[in-house]
Amino acid sequence: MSILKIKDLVHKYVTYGDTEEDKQEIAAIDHIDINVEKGEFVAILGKNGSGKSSLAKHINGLLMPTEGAVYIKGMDTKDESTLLNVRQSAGIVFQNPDNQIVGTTVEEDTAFGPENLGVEPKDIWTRITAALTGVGMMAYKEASPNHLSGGQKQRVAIAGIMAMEPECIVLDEPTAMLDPEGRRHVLSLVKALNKEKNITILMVTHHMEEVILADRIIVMDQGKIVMDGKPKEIFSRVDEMKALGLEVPYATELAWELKKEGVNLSDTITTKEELVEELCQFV
Amino acid sequence: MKENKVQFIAVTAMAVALTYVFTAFVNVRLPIAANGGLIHLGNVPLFIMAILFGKKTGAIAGGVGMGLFDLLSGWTAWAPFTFIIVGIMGYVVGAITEKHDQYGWKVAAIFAAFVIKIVGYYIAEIILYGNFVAPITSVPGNVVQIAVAAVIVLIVIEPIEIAVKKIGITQFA
Amino acid sequence: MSIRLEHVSYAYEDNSSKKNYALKDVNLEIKKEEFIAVIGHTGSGKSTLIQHLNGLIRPTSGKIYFDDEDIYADGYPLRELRGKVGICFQYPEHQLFETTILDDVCFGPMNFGKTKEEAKEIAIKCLKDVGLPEKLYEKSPFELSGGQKRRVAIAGILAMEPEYFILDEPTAGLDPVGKDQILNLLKKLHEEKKITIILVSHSMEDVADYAQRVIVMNHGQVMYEGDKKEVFSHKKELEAAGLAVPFYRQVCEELADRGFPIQRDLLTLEETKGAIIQGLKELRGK
Amino acid sequence: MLKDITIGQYYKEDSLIHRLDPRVKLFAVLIYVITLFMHKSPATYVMSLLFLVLTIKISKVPVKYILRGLKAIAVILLFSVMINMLFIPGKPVIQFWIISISAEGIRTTIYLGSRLIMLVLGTSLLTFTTTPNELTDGLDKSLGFLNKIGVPVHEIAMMMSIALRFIPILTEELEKIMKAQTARGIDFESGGLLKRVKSMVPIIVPLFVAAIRRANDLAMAMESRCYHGGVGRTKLKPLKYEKRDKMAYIFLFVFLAVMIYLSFFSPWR
Ligand SMILES: Nc1ncnc2c1ncn2[C@@H]1O[C@H](COP(=O)(O)OP(=O)(O)OP(=O)(O)O)[C@@H](O)[C@H]1O
Ligand SMILES: Nc1ncnc2c1ncn2[C@@H]1O[C@H](COP(=O)(O)OP(=O)(O)OP(=O)(O)O)[C@@H](O)[C@H]1O
Ligand SMILES: [Mg+2]
Ligand SMILES: [Mg+2]
Repeated sequence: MSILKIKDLVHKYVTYGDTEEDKQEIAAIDHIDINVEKGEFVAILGKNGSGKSSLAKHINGLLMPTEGAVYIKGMDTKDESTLLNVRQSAGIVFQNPDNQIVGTTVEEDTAFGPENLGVEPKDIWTRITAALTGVGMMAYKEASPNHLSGGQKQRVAIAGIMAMEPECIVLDEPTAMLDPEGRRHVLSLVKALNKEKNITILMVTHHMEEVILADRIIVMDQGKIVMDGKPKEIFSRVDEMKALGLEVPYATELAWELKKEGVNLSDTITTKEELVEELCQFV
Repeated sequence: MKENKVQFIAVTAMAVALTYVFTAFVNVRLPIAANGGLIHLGNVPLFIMAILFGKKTGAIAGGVGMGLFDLLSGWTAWAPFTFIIVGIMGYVVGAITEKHDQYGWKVAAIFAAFVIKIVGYYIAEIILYGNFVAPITSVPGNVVQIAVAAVIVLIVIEPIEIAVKKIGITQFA
Repeated sequence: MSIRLEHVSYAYEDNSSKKNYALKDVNLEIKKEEFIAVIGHTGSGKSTLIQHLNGLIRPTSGKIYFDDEDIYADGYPLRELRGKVGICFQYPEHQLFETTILDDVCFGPMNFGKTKEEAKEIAIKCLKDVGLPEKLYEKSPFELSGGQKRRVAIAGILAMEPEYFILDEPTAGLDPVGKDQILNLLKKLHEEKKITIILVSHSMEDVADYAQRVIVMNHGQVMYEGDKKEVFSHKKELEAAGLAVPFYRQVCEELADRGFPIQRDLLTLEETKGAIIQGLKELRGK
Repeated sequence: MLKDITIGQYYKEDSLIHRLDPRVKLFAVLIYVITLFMHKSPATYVMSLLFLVLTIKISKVPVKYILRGLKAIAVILLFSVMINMLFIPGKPVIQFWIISISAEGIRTTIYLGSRLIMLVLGTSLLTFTTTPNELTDGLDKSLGFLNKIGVPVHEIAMMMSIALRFIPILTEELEKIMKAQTARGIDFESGGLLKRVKSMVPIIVPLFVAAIRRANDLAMAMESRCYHGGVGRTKLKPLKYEKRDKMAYIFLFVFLAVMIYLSFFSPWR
């Protein structure tokens, strides 16, 4: 079943210079088509300014298409009457955990979404218990967010989305401001939500190691989709990735360098284990 | 527009927080007096946010921000007066600068706020202290406070306005 | 010529007035012209440590010497020290404030007594060093992209012409290209201008690529300190301290474990690549 | 650390007063202040004092904590006392040199002075026993009627609670910016007033720009979590009157009645 359908989407920002006439239009998204099935884990890559965040905001109805349309479960994001439904079905998590936590305690923040949806107080409690248990932050439910580490705060932000019981979560560089440990925690949580709760995930990131396990990778450049496929397939196109100003996982890079020197390795190496395995066949 | 309402709430909330922070924690030590030379800068965010975002934000930033400080810090009895007086100050600064862009009007707006503060607190303290003379003691403090805030605001307002314009956040329609 | 810490401890004051040591008995010497990396788990005290190096925070106990002079002796010119030891904090672009990029970079040197003209000259030089296109100099710093802002902020510290340049996670939040540009800039500053670099980083691979010496912090104490090859040989201990060894070293270890003829202590892509090819030749020879 | 700053002066304790609904406490403060300003006779003072002592006792907040609040107004209190004593005309009781103090002067001084003291102590008890969040909730609910005259009460309450969340964050950010600019050689501590004021520029500009950026992010996060104003919104912990709250209301009305009687009708007025 298709959960997200983007049809010929264009988004133009208007920017003003020092004078009113000095007006410029930037096409941040330039004729994009995407179809995402329920339960998929999609990673979105692309260098700075390629339009990833703009795309993410469209999925949540935070931006409105200049041209084309975005459908969540068949609902057009342009339709005012179903906008809350769209936002409930497709939650978004941003980069800076501090700027998306509204409540002064963890449980209050988790309750914010359900409160806005008009959920009865006793149902809110069951929802936040489920959400906080899900992200492993139940023990901190009465804590102030200011006393949490970055990774913990980001997990609270995810719990806030989970409490709205969405079917799809968009994460815009959720690990960019975290340290390695916080990053590991958030990533394993996102993977678990995808595998265990069958939540569709769209994750924007700059870290190639984080997306090896995605079902699918979409690469954006200058507002267009330039690659779309399985990680193994995308990462096998090392030259193209480099030309786009991106990297590939360490193992892929090493394998690629070795192949250039004439070592006979397969194209689809992405992890350390695969690399070691193949090299050891020569022993 | 609907979008703007949430943005208004967020920006104004941040203005309230800034006013609180500057009232509670940001002080300038005056080089003149050894003892009572410490003044808070709570008026700075109030003026800046009123100039940037208009009268409603100004009124709430001032009234709620400084009122909240009074309410929570043992000046509870002053809180309702602060809410009204500083609220009006923010409103007036915002209202004047919304209409007129020129620098001179900013000065005038802050001067108006200055008068409101002095007169307002004088009246409030007559009610609180029950006489006409004791409230005069707080006048010099208020004068210096606003004067210092005014100087700071008039220096920083231009770079902030430019920055805010460049990052693309402007007044709510 | 060095910065030396002797028995430095530091406790943040807590609401409960309980002493909370962020640094415990740290002894270190940072010599001129080194390229040092500081690594450690979150909250291990890295940021606290570097703020001691230019007198931004004063140790609860212990001494800090700059060129063998106690920086907390009476009359020591702390402000001058801050000109010699520049610190670039995390997300330095959040501190930009002037209306033009050039003015912002001039701010540091002018605080240290340079005239406007002198400051401008230095600023232009530094902006060139960080590779910012000249047509941007008169623009507002708020118009730039994240990576460009980061470079302006770095230029702002460089313009104080520091002898020691400390950077707290300078690549956080940048894309791969932006990250490489910043790290290569540091390398260039170190090699060409002989500036001592002290880099705080969470990326073991970057540390392995760029640094010479590594300081490992663990719960406020120096856990290891020395040549990077030596430090990264403590795989188990580092992992227990919430760190890791660089990817390439992991590959080498696993290959070696499985009988592939390769050294275990290689750290970078280049080294590893060469060694694997060498190893394959050996294997073919047999 | 700075992000640990306590906002306000809430004193954590488990007392009847702490557990009362914030609306009741706000109402109590209102009644208390009104009655303070009705004072005419010693009897009313004794009643107010009794009320104050009783609530302090029940609240379990240490008296020395509460008295600390007086320090702030000590100067003004002293000054006010002096002015009243010296300038209120009447039959002099004490007289030396050019100073004469009248009986009326002494009487008024005692009245006004004690009224100010009781005002400060009583109202600050509210913040000792109520967390900032409860206060926000209470104000939201009890000032709801202001909606009718166009005051956006719900929005203001939302802003207050967001502000409470961001005060520590902005404080920490302020500290960071100050450190970073210190590292670039700025000097806050010396020079004339203008120089000190100028040294605030590199602090204030980045702080405000950052705050406005945060506000933008926050607005987006709120919208994406379906925030659309107060209409149709439920609360995780809706304020609900308990039996103790009702008892407290009754008690307050009785107190008010007694005070009105003492002030206007009793033989000792
Ligand atoms: N509010 C805005 N107003 C004007 N232009 C904008 C705005 N937001 C983004 N843009 C422009 O649109 C383009 C795409 O931006 P977007 O933020 O979507 O990129 P991104 O891929 O998320 O980049 P990053 O990796 O830096 O997050 C950029 O050129 C950017 O400058
Ligand atoms: N301003 C402060 N007040 C109180 N405690 C602090 C403060 N800053 C840091 N700490 C504490 O001191 C310890 C060391 O913190 P520090 O910031 O130096 O660690 P770090 O290694 O830089 O961590 P990170 O990798 O997250 O940046 C931590 O336990 C931290 O909680
Ligand atoms: Mg983005
Ligand atoms: Mg740190």
